[in-house]
Amino acid sequence: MPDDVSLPVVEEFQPRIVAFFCNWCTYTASDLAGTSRMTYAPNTRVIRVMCSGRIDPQFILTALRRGADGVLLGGCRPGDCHYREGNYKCLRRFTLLKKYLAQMGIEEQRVRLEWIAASEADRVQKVTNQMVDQIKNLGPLHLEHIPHAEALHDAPVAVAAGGAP
Amino acid sequence: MIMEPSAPTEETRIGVYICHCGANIAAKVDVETTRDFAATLPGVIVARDYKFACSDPGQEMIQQDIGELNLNRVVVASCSPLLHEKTFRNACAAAGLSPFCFQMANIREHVSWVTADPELALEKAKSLVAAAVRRVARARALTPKQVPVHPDVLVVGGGIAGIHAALILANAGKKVYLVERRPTIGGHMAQFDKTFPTMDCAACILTPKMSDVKSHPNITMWTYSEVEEVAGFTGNFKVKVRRKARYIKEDLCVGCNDCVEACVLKKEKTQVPDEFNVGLSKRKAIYMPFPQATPACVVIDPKQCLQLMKGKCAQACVEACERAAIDFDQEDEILDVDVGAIIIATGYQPFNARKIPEYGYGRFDNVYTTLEIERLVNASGPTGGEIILRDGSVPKSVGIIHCVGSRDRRFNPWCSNVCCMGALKAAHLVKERTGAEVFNFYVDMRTAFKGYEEFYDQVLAEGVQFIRGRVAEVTDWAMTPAEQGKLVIRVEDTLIGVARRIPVDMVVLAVGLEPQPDSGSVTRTFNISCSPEGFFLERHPKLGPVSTFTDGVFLAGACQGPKDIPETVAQAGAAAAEALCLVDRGFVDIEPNTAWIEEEFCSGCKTCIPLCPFHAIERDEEKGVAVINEALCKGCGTCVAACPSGAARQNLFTDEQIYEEIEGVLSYA
Amino acid sequence: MSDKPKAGFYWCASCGGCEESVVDLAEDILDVVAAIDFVFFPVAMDFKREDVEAMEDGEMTVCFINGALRTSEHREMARLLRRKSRFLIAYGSCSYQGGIPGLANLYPREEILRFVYHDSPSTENPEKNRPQPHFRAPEGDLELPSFDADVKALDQVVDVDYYIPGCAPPPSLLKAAVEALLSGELPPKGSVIAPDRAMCHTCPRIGTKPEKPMIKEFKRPWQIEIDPDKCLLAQGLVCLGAATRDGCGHLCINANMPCTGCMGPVSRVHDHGAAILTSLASLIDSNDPQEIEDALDDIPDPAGTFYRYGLPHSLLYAKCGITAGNGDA
Amino acid sequence: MRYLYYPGCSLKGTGRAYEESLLSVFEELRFPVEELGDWNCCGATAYMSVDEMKAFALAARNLALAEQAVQREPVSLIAPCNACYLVLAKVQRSMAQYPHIGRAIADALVEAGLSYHGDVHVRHPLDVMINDIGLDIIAKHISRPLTGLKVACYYGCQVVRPFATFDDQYIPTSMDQLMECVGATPVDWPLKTRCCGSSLTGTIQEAGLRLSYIILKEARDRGADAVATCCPLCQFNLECYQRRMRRAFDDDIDIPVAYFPQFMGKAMGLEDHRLGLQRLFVPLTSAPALV
Repeated sequence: MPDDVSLPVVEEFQPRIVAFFCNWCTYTASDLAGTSRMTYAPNTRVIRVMCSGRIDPQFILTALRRGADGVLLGGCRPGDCHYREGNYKCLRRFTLLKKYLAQMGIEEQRVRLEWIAASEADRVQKVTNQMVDQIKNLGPLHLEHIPHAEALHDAPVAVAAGGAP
Repeated sequence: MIMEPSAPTEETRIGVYICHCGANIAAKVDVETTRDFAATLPGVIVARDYKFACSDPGQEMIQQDIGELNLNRVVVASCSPLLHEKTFRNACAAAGLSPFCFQMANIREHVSWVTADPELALEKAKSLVAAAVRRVARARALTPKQVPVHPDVLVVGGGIAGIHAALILANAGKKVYLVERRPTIGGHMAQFDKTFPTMDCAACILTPKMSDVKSHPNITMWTYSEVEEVAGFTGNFKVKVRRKARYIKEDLCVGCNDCVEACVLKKEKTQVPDEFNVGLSKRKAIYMPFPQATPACVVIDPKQCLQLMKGKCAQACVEACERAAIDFDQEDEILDVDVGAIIIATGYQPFNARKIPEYGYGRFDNVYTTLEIERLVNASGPTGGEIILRDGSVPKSVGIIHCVGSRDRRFNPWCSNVCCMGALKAAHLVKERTGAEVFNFYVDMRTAFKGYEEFYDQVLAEGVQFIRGRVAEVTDWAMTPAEQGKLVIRVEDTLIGVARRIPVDMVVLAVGLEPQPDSGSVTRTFNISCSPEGFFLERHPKLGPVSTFTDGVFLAGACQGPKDIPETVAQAGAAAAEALCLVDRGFVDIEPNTAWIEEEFCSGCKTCIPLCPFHAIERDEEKGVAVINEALCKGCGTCVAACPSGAARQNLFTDEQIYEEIEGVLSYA
Repeated sequence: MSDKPKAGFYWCASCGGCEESVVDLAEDILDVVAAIDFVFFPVAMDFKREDVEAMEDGEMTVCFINGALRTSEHREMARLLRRKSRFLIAYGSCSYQGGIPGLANLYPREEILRFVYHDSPSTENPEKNRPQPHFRAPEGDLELPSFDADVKALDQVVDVDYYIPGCAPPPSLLKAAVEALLSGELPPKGSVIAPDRAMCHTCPRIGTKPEKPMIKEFKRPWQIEIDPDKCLLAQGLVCLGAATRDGCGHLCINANMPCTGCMGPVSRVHDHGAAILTSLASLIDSNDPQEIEDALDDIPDPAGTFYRYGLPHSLLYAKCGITAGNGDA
Repeated sequence: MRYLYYPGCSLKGTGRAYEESLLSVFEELRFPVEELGDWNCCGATAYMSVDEMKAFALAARNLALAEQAVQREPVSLIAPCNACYLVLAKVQRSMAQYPHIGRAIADALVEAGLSYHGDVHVRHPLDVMINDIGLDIIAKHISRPLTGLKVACYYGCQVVRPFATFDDQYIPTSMDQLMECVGATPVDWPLKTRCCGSSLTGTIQEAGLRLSYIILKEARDRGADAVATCCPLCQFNLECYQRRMRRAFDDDIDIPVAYFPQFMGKAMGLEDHRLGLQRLFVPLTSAPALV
């Protein structure tokens, strides 16, 4: 074997995280993180909703299906919701969704709900970095591929039932 | 099924503008590449980058394109929508494009300012732009809801901030409700004797304003009252105010104080510390907070009054009152008022020096706070204006300690802004009144602003000594006979680099400013935010210093952060102006992000009805479907997220728009 | 051979209930038979695959396929029938969304086979034999269909024209479909042949659903004496009527049983289970994290409860990693 | 809750009287404490300044032993010596607060076939007396109250700094409460937690001596008949150098300095030898009230 074999350069896995932040607290907090020039991991993509109560579980599942490695939900602290109780409704849905995701073999670190008040820029930084680290450790999310009619036309016949050695 | 990226319809013509924001964005994000990338996105007719998109030429550029290239959608990738969305929406509107066919991508706060690696910053910026482009393609023209604004204004807090704001508004012809928790307006300023740097007497400049408030036809002053509840929204707040029972018919009392004289609690041990004199004197159960109290109306302390506590008392006060103003049966009353704007001016509380035991406050008789000194110096104060020790003797040496509770990680990290000048004022007054030797122990002297440094020079010239170093402790442990019976200040003099022991007769602690203890519940009542330490959060540290994140609610004075009087008054003026321009305009545009029901899809399952925090949803029993009352809807979208039929929809945040955004941030490349 | 339109009716991973539903047409079935010729109907008539292969492409006007797809045979037949018929209709929950068999997407194939052929209590298989796709017997080679790594809905294998939901589909919908085909008044391709509203809308009990249907705790049908007139959700039962397509004729409700969602979601919903999940969870009558957890303890199996009839058609499709190590697509 | 007792080296040497009196008092109070088996030196503050991690590991071994000794049921490890108390408490905290330290020490312990899960509660006897036994119980055992005895309670620096776990950092009162409880009169003075000079007395003596003197002088000037301590090194510094102080500062300083349990034991009527009183250089009895 020659000595000059150079190993292929492996690019570090950069998780893709979709974040749904409520307009009044968490989105404001992440703006504040900006004005305070707090550097943090560049992996989140924030989608602004007026209230964490607007976050439909279908958004989360869609994000995961469309390639997100994680989803971060951010809302006002309990009792501080701009719309009184939207964050609690988010909590109710999230609590049930977590159970389902666990059943589907999706690690809990991938989908998180955090209460971050408008002033808590440092929490935006902390939570984001922490989540990115955790997901880097988990690696990319591999959902089972959804077969498409066309794609399947001349698909190879499956390995036989008894075929497993 | 998965929502497939829907190709923008034929007529979608999008213009994308990438802002450099000077170097704020351009220095981190490769704006040219971002622009070229944007140009490749479906539906994009033109993509440009520009130094300052928000500048006039920037806006004109966009408007010109809208006209010439007949764009029907616009995306600006710059700062946070919370900062400039309005700006660009207006620009679009001016060019005849619906302001709601505009979308912003936040590539400054969320990208350039928070990302280290330019490569990754570029990726992030691109994905956000792609998302905005996809989203805007689904945007629809909407007509903003305009609602009338109630012309009256509520001012909460009767300190100098509240007083000043109330007077400005009242002079502008607006009706103002001024609500103060204590029995009199005036706040902390009323407790001061002199005001730095000009040393004019606080009362002389404040009391006229106080009586103006009292007599102003446009001002309804409610002291000894608190805001219980605030409902509604900008322009149309519904406020509940609790007027605590003061057991005095305010309209009858003339403040003659005969009742106070008469009160049976004559023995000092039956009396309680006088709030106004910060406990340096005692008061009776019925009392006048201070001579110039406004309203000049006594109040009865229910926790001290025998009649109110035990139900039996000679009621000498009732005897004494010729106008029969005393009413033991008085009860709290709740008043409802409608206002268009609210100014919060709830002030601060001084740091509790007991939290620093090594400074001996509360342990050693002759350790005072700066506020106590103000009362001692004051002619109407407990000592008739004399600075004397508890034993009545005049101090020969006084040590004034700066930064007590401020710039100290154990307590408050912030600089309280006023204490340096406050301590200088104290030094000057002590020197002037007692001729004592005065030492100031400071960490840094902070005497910015007009006339302050000059005042510092003056105090230096008066022979006050300044020792740089944070005091370690105040002790009564004497090492030498000279120290016997004195308070010894142990400090490292950082300028000569030695630890010193300085014996003095009196120690004055320049205590810092803290948020009011109940600022947390205030934020909930008014639906505003506060920083972790409890100061109320302004909308923007530079561009929105008196606005909050709740439209129609403004901030004035130290409740937003430590301030001295000049700064407080300036900010109160600003808050008044902001409130004025809201109520004067007469109407507000309500963001048309309300929810609505697509009837033919609604099954009338009632899921949404209990979820609405504003009771905006009802069921039309005829059609068997839900109906949303647009006027009540605040656009949180909770019902939309809960609807199992996809029949509830939210303007500006439709499922489609959000799915496009998800699609955009994930599969942009 | 008559010139009546030709029709086929085939089953994949199916329980036979769908065939039953055809019989449920009762006397209407005569009109159907009068109007169309069944040229392929393994359950009822003795046609063979060769007969189908012998047909011209598109010779059959319509073919109804029920059952989910899990084997090579299912996929081959689906493709064959797709070729031979002008309209292909996914008939019943399984072929529409994967159905109950679709819940097998929660387990790796190996685990399923091991249980079925070795570990299940009723199995006696000391040699640990398993069916082989190819088997050389003295009489000659035998071929068996292979067993895929996952369960698919029909439209995940071949292009589907229409869907008829239900487990089993109510005869009324079948009748409607046939009539539409005969009359030529066809809905847009890809339509689900059923009302596009949720079942609550016509539910006989909607009147008894409280104005604010908040839920303190969930119940299982066996836990309570079910009031035959009262809204089932209001009784704490997990009734999916609010999130499930109408058209079933309230068979379960009338039998005093909660809706389990066999008709699938309405057209605006991308993930049936999520729609159920969000509507149910939102109604939990508490803001306290622990209380919410507790209330949800009564739903031990969200996947099985919310995706009972449609896991393969959901956004997540299957449990992560079940096909790992399988060559299957 | 089980109570293990960690003597540390001093209480087996110069501080023997502390051990004798403390154990006797516990016994008198029917408060069972067992000595931790196979304990080792805590490393004191000296080792920590040389190699913190090793010092931590050394001390952590004792925590691990304690946990092991009680099979992880709740346990308090009583460390009467202020230095031991501080070191053990510090290790406890550092392991919990800084994962990397926790891991490093865990690895070190494994080498010794031990493991630690952070279940041990490090306690100072003052804390135990006040919060676990309680003044009312103690009061019941007082047969000869020290009426008229003025005591200056000297806590030393380490018991409340940097961690004020059971008492106020600047004005601790637990020992004062105990002295009051046994009938003595604690004097109010400001040097309760001022440094006694610690090991300086052994290195730069004039410096150490001065610091100790300041404390004794102030105690005397405030009218104290005796000084009560809760730390063997403080006691040693304050008591054993009084002759030199007299010379160095030309002051007839002469004041008994005893361990707080010695005062308690006296008030309980225990025999002097059970309290190690014979070991004091300045006999307690020189205090008038105790004659």
